[in-house]
Amino acid sequence: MSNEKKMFDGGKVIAGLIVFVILATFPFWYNHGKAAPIPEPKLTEKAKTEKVCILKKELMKSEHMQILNDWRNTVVRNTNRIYETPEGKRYDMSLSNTCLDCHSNKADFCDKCHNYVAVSPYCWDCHIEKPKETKE
Amino acid sequence: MKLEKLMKERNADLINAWFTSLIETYPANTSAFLKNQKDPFANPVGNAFRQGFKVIIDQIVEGIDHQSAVSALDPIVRIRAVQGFLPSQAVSFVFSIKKIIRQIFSKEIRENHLEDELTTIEMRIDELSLIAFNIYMECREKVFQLKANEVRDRTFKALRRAGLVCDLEQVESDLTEHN
Amino acid sequence: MNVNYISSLIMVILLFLIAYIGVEAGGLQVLFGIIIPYAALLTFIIGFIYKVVNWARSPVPFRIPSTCGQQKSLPWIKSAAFDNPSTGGGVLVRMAMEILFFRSLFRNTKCRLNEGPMLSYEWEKWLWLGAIVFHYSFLTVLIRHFRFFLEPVPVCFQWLEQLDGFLQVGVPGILLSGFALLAAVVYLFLRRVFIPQVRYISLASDYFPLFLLMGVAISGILMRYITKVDIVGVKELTMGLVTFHPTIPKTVGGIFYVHLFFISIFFAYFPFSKLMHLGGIFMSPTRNLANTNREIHHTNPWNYPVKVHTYDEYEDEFREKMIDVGLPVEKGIEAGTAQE
Amino acid sequence: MKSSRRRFLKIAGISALGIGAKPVVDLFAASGGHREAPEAKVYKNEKALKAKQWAMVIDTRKFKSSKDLEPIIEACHKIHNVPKMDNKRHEIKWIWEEEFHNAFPLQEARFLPERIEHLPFLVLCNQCENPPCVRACPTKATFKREDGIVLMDFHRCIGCRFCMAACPYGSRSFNFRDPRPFIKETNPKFPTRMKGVVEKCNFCEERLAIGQAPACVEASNGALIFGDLEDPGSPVRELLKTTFTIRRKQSLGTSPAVYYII
Amino acid sequence: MTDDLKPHELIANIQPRPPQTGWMNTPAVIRKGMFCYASNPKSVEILKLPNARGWNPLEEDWKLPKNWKEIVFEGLRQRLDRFRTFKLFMDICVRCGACADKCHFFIGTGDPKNMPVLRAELLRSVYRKDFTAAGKIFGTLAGARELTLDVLKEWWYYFFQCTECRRCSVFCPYGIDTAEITIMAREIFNLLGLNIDWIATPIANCYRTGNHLGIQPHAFKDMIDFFIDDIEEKIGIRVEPNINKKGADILFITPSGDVFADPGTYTAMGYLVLFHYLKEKYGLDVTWSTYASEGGNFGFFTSHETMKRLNAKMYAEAKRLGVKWILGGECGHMWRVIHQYMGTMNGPADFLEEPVSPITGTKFDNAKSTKMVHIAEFTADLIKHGKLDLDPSRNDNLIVTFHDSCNTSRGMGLLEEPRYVIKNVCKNFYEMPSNTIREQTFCCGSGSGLNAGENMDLRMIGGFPRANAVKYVHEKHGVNMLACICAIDRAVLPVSMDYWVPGVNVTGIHEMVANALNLPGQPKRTKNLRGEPLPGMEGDDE
Repeated sequence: MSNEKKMFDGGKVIAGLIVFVILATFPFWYNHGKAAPIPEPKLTEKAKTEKVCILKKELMKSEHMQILNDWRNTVVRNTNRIYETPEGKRYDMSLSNTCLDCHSNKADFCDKCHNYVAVSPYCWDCHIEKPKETKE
Repeated sequence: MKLEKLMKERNADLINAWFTSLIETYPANTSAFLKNQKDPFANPVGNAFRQGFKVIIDQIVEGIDHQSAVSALDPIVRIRAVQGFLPSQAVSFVFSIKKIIRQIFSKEIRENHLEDELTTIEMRIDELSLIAFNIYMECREKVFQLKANEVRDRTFKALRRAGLVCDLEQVESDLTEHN
Repeated sequence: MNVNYISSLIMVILLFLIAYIGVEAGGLQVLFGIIIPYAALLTFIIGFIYKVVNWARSPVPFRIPSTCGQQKSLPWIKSAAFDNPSTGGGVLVRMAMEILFFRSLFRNTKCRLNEGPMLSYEWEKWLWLGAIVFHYSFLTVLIRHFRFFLEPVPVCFQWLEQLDGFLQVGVPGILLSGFALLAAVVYLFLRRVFIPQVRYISLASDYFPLFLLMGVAISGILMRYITKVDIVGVKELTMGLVTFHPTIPKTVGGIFYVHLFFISIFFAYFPFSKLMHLGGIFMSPTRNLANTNREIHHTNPWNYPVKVHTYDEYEDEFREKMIDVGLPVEKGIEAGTAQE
Repeated sequence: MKSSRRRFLKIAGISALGIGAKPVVDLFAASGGHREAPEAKVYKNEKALKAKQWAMVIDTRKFKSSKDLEPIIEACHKIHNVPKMDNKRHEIKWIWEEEFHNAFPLQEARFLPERIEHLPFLVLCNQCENPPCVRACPTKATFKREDGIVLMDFHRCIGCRFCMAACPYGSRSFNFRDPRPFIKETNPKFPTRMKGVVEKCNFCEERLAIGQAPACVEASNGALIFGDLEDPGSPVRELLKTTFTIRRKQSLGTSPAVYYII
Repeated sequence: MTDDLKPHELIANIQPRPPQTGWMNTPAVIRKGMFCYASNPKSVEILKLPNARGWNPLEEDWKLPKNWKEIVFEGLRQRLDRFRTFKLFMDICVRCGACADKCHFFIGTGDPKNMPVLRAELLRSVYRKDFTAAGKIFGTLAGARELTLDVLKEWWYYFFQCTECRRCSVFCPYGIDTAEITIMAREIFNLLGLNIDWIATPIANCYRTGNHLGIQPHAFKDMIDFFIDDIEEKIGIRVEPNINKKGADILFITPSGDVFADPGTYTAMGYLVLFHYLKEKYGLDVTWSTYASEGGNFGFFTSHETMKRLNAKMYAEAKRLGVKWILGGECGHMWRVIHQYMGTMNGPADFLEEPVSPITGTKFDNAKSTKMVHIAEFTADLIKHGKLDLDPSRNDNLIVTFHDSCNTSRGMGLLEEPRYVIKNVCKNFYEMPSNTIREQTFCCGSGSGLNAGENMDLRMIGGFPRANAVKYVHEKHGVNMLACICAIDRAVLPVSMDYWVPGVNVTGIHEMVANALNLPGQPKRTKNLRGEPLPGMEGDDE
C-alpha cells in the first residue's frame, strides 16, 4: 500500500497529541526549569533559646499535625492537659497557648512549608495568630 | 399426606435446588448469569426455567394434570431441545428432582417412614419425565419439520412458480449428505 | 486459585520488594528516585505517541458509526442529535458524553417482570458507578499531586484539594479521592474475581494494573495518614525532577520510593497495555463519526477497482431468454452473437 | 498515641481493606522513613478543679436590673471571643438575659409578683444531666464529659444544627457569618469559631482546668454559686438544702444543672 | 455435544459442572446443528476466490493450504493496516464485561465463548502473540497464544456464530464492534477457502444472475407476472410494473428473498400495489431490474471486496437505465451496506440526481450523496403529506408489534419511519419491552448469512431472546403479527415464531400498506394480499 507512511486524520491526531504532550509535561514548562528554593522556616528568639521542641525536629516536621490532633482529642475528650515528653519535660497541650507562644511567627515559620507543599490547614480559622508582640 | 405437606412448605427450597442443579449443566461462567440476571428479556432461559419449575413442583405434590404439566415443561424442554444437548441430557433435569427430594427430606422420610409416599411422588416424576420426552421429541420433530419446510419453500415453490432456478449445486441436498 | 491474578499479585509484590529493598538496603535512591521516574515518563510519552500514530496510520475506510438513536431523515421526525449525530457538534457531544460520563456503560438498562403484567425498569449501574468513581478519583488524585510538581502552586489546584478534603475530620485532613480510588480499584478487582463471566475473560494483564494501583493508593494513604513522610523532602525531590536539577533528600524513606516506583511502572506499562484505551476512545470510529454517509461522500484511501460482472456480460449470457419474455435488451440477438 | 491511630484507622475505613491490612500497616509503620514517635505520657493539671457533676445556682434576688447582668455577660463573652452581631438573627450568645415568662414558660402563673415580672433572668447552657443535644449530634461533636459538662468539639461540628433543634432552652447559637470581624478585642488564648459552626457556654472548662472558677461566677459578686452537685459539702448543695430553687422546663426531664433562686 | 460420546463420558456430562479450564486451553467442539456446511467449491470458483476445495468441518483435516499460517498472518497484517477499527479494537478492550450478556447467542446457548468480548479475544490472543511486544515477551500472562489448527477451528466455529448484529457495540464504552472483528475474521477464512456454503453459493448466484437465489432474468419476469395475477385475483386490480425500463424516474431494488419466499412475497406484492397507485395517481414511473435484482449483499458476510463487487451493480444499473435516483426496499444488511459502504465503495454517483420525492417535493437531504432512499422514508413522507388514501380498518384483524432489524437500527438509525407507517396503516400496535427494541433490538438469530437449514438449532436458540419478547406481547396484548423491515427477518422469523410463539405471523410493512391502500377504480375489497378475507368480510366469501 502506498499509504504506509501516511497518517490519516493527521491534523486532528496531531492536535490531540500536542494537547497530550502539553498536559503530560505541564510541570516541566510551568516551572521553567527553575528550582524553587527549599523553604527554611525561621525560628523566633524564644524558640531558639528553647533549642528543642517537645520532640525531635524530624519528628515534629512530619508528625506535628498528628500530635496536634492527638492533643485535641486528649484535651477535649479526656480533660488531660499536661503532656510529658520522653525527657520528662511538661507542656500544656494547647496550640494557642503553647505552640503559638513559641512559634509566634506564623508567616516565617508555619507558612513557609505549608505554602511550599500547598497545604492550607484550617487551624487559623479558629486559633488566633499571635500579634507580632514576641519580636524581641 | 405428610411428604406432600412438607414439600408444599419447602416449595421455595425445592425450586431453588432444582434450578441450581439444572443450570449446573451449563458452563460455570454461564450458570451465574442464568442464575443472577433477573430480567426476563435479558435472561429468557433462566427465567423460563424458574417459571416452569414452580408449576411442576405443584404438579408433583398435587398429582399430575396432563395439560398443565405439558404447558409447564414445554418452555424448558423447548429451550434444551435446541441447545445441542443429547436427548438424555436434555430431559435429565426431570429426574434430578428425585435426588433433591431425597436429599432435602432424608430425615423426615426416615423418621416418619414416608417411603410409600415417596414412591407415589416418584411415580409422578416418572410420568413427568415421559411427558418431557414427548415434548422433546415434538420439538426435535418441529425443528426437522422447519428445516424441511424451508427446503420445500425454496425448491417446490420455485418450481411451481418458475421452474427455472439457475442450477448451481443445490445447497439443500447437502442436508442429507452431511448426516 | 486463579493463576491470572496470583501471578499479577506476585508481580506487584516483587516490584514492591525491589523498590523497598533497593532503597532501604541497597541505597539505590538515585535509581528509584531519579533514573526510573525519568525513564518511565519518557517511555509513557513516547510510547503513547507511538501507539496513537500507529493507529492513525491505519485509515478509517468506511463511515460506520454505531447508531444508538433515530437518524436525521425527514424534517418532522425528531432525530437523536447525540446518540445518532449528524453534525460535527453532535459528534462532539456524543464523544464528550462517552468520555466524561461513560454514556454507553450507563445504557445498561434492564427491566424486570414482576408477578403479574407489570414491567419495571431499573439501571444495571454498578459497573458504570465503579468505573466513574475509579476514573474521577484517579484524575483527582493525579491533579492533586501537581502540588508536588509546581512552585508556586496555582490556586485552582488548591481549590480542588479543598473540595476533596471537605470532610474535615482531624488533621491531616482526609482527602476522599484517595480512599475512593482504593475502594473503586478493590471493587473492580472483586468484580473480576466474583462474577464468573468476568473472571473467565480476565487475563493477568487485567489484574496487574489493578494491583499496581492498589499498591499506589495504599502506599500513598500510608504515607499521608500513618507512617508519615517528610513532604518538604518529597517536594524537594519532585521539584528537582521537573526542573532538571535532581536531588535526593535525606529525610525521605523507603515507602515513598515504593510509591514512586509503582507509579513509574504504571506509566511505563501504560502504552503497551489495555490502558491505552485512554487514547483509543478518542479514535473509535463507531463513536467519533457522524452518521452522514448517505449525505456526505466519505473517501476510502485504499479503495481499489474490483472485478465486477458487468451488465453486458450478464446480457450476453441471458439475452435470448430475456427477449423470449419480452424484457428490453441493449443489443439484438444478431449483435450479441456477432460479438462471440 | 498508637491507640488513637488505630482508632483513626477504624474511622477512616482502612479496615475495609480486609484482614490483610493490619500486618501490612504494621510492617510499613515499623520500617517507615524514620522511627516511630515514642510513647508520651499525659496528665491532668494538678490544679484543676474536679467534680462529678458541675452545677450552678443563680440567686436572682441579688439582681435588680439588666445593669447588674452586664458585667457578668461581658466577662464571659470577652474571654471566649463571642462576637457581637448587630443582626438579631445572627446573634451569638453564651450567657444572656431573658424575661421570666420566656425563661420559665411552664411555671408562669396568671399573675406574677411585679418584681419577678420585670426581673431580668440570667440564662446559659443548663449543662443538663440528661442532655438531648448530645443524642442529636450525628458526629459526636457534642458530648458529655465525665465532670458533667456538656462540651463541644468545634473541630468536629459539621453545622447540621440538629443540636439546636434538640435543645429546649435555645442555648446554642449558629455562626451564620464569619465571627472574627465582630469580635472587638480577641483573646488569643482562646480560639474563635468559624462560619458554619454551632457554639454554646462551656462552663469555662478551660478555667476549671487551671483551677479557676467560671468567669461569670467570678464576676457575679456572689450571685452565681458554682460547685459539685454530687458533693454534699459543696456550696451548691448547701444552698439547695436551705433554699427553694427552680430549674428551667423541669418537666422535660433533661435535668438542668443550673438552679434558680427566685 | 458430538454424537459419539462414550457412556461414561455421557454420565460425566450429566454430572453437574464440567471441569473448568481457561478458555485458551479449551478447544471448540463443533456441534451438530450449530454450524453451517462448508462452501461448495464451484461457488467459490465463480468469484475466483482463493483455495476453492471440498472440505468438511467435522473432519479432522480441513485440507488447508500448506502455508495457511502465513496466509493468516499476512491477512491480519494487511487488515490491521487498512482498518483503524480493527487495529484499535485489538488494542483497547479492557474486558470490563459490559458486552458479555448482551449477545443473543450467549443468552441462548450459554456458551461462554459467545460472549462478544471472548469472541474477540479468540482473535486478539493471536494478534497479541504476533503483533505486540507485550505478547511476545510475556506470552500467556499478557493474554497471548499461539495460532494452531485448533485455534483456527475455534475461530471458524465462533465467528460463524456471530450475526454481526452490533448489539454489543451499543453497550461497549469504547464502541468496540464485534461485527467489525467478525468481518475481519471471515475475510481471513475466505483467504483460506473456509467460507460456509450458505454464503458462498448466494454470492456466486448474485454475481452471475444478479440475485442470491440465482433467478435468471426471464424467471424473475415470470415471478413478477405471477404476482400480477395473484394481486388481480385478490384485490381485483391489474398492476403493470416496469422491468429494466430505461428512462424511468426511480430504480427500485429490494432483496430477492421477497420475490421468492412467503411471507416476503406479500411484501413484494405490496411494493407493486404501492407503485401502481403512485403511477395511476401521480404518474410516478418506477422500474425494477433483473440485473440489479438483489438488494441484499452476502458479499458483506464474506469480505469488503466481495461486497463491493456485488454492490457495484446498483449504480451500474441506475446509470444504464438513466433513472434519477434509487429507492431501496425493506431489508436489513442491504441497508447497512447502502448506508455505510456503498457511497464510499462505488460512489460518488454523480450521474444521479439528489433524491427528491416527485410527489411531495421533499428533498431527501440525508441521502443526497449516496442517492438512495429507504422505502420506509419514502412512504412515511407520502403519508405525512396525505398522498396515500388509506383505510387502516382493513388491517383490523392484526395486532402488530415491530421488530427493529439490527442493521437498520444500529447501522443507520431508521427507527421512527417504519413505526410511523405502521401506525398509519393499522390501528393495533404494541411495542415490545424497551430493552429488546430500537438500538437495543435483539437479532432474529439468523443474520449475516447464518439462515441455513443445517444450523437450525443455533438459529432457534439464537432467536430465542427475540421470540421471548414477542411472546410477552403476544400473551399480554394478543399480538398476532410481527412486522419487520428485513427480508432475512421475513425468511427466518416465521420459523422462529413457529417454534417459540405459535400464533404469530410475520409481515413486511408494505404488505400492510398495500392492504390499507384504496386504489383508484378498485372493486369492493374482500381479501388481503394473502387471500384471507378482510375483517368483516369473513362471511362473504364467494
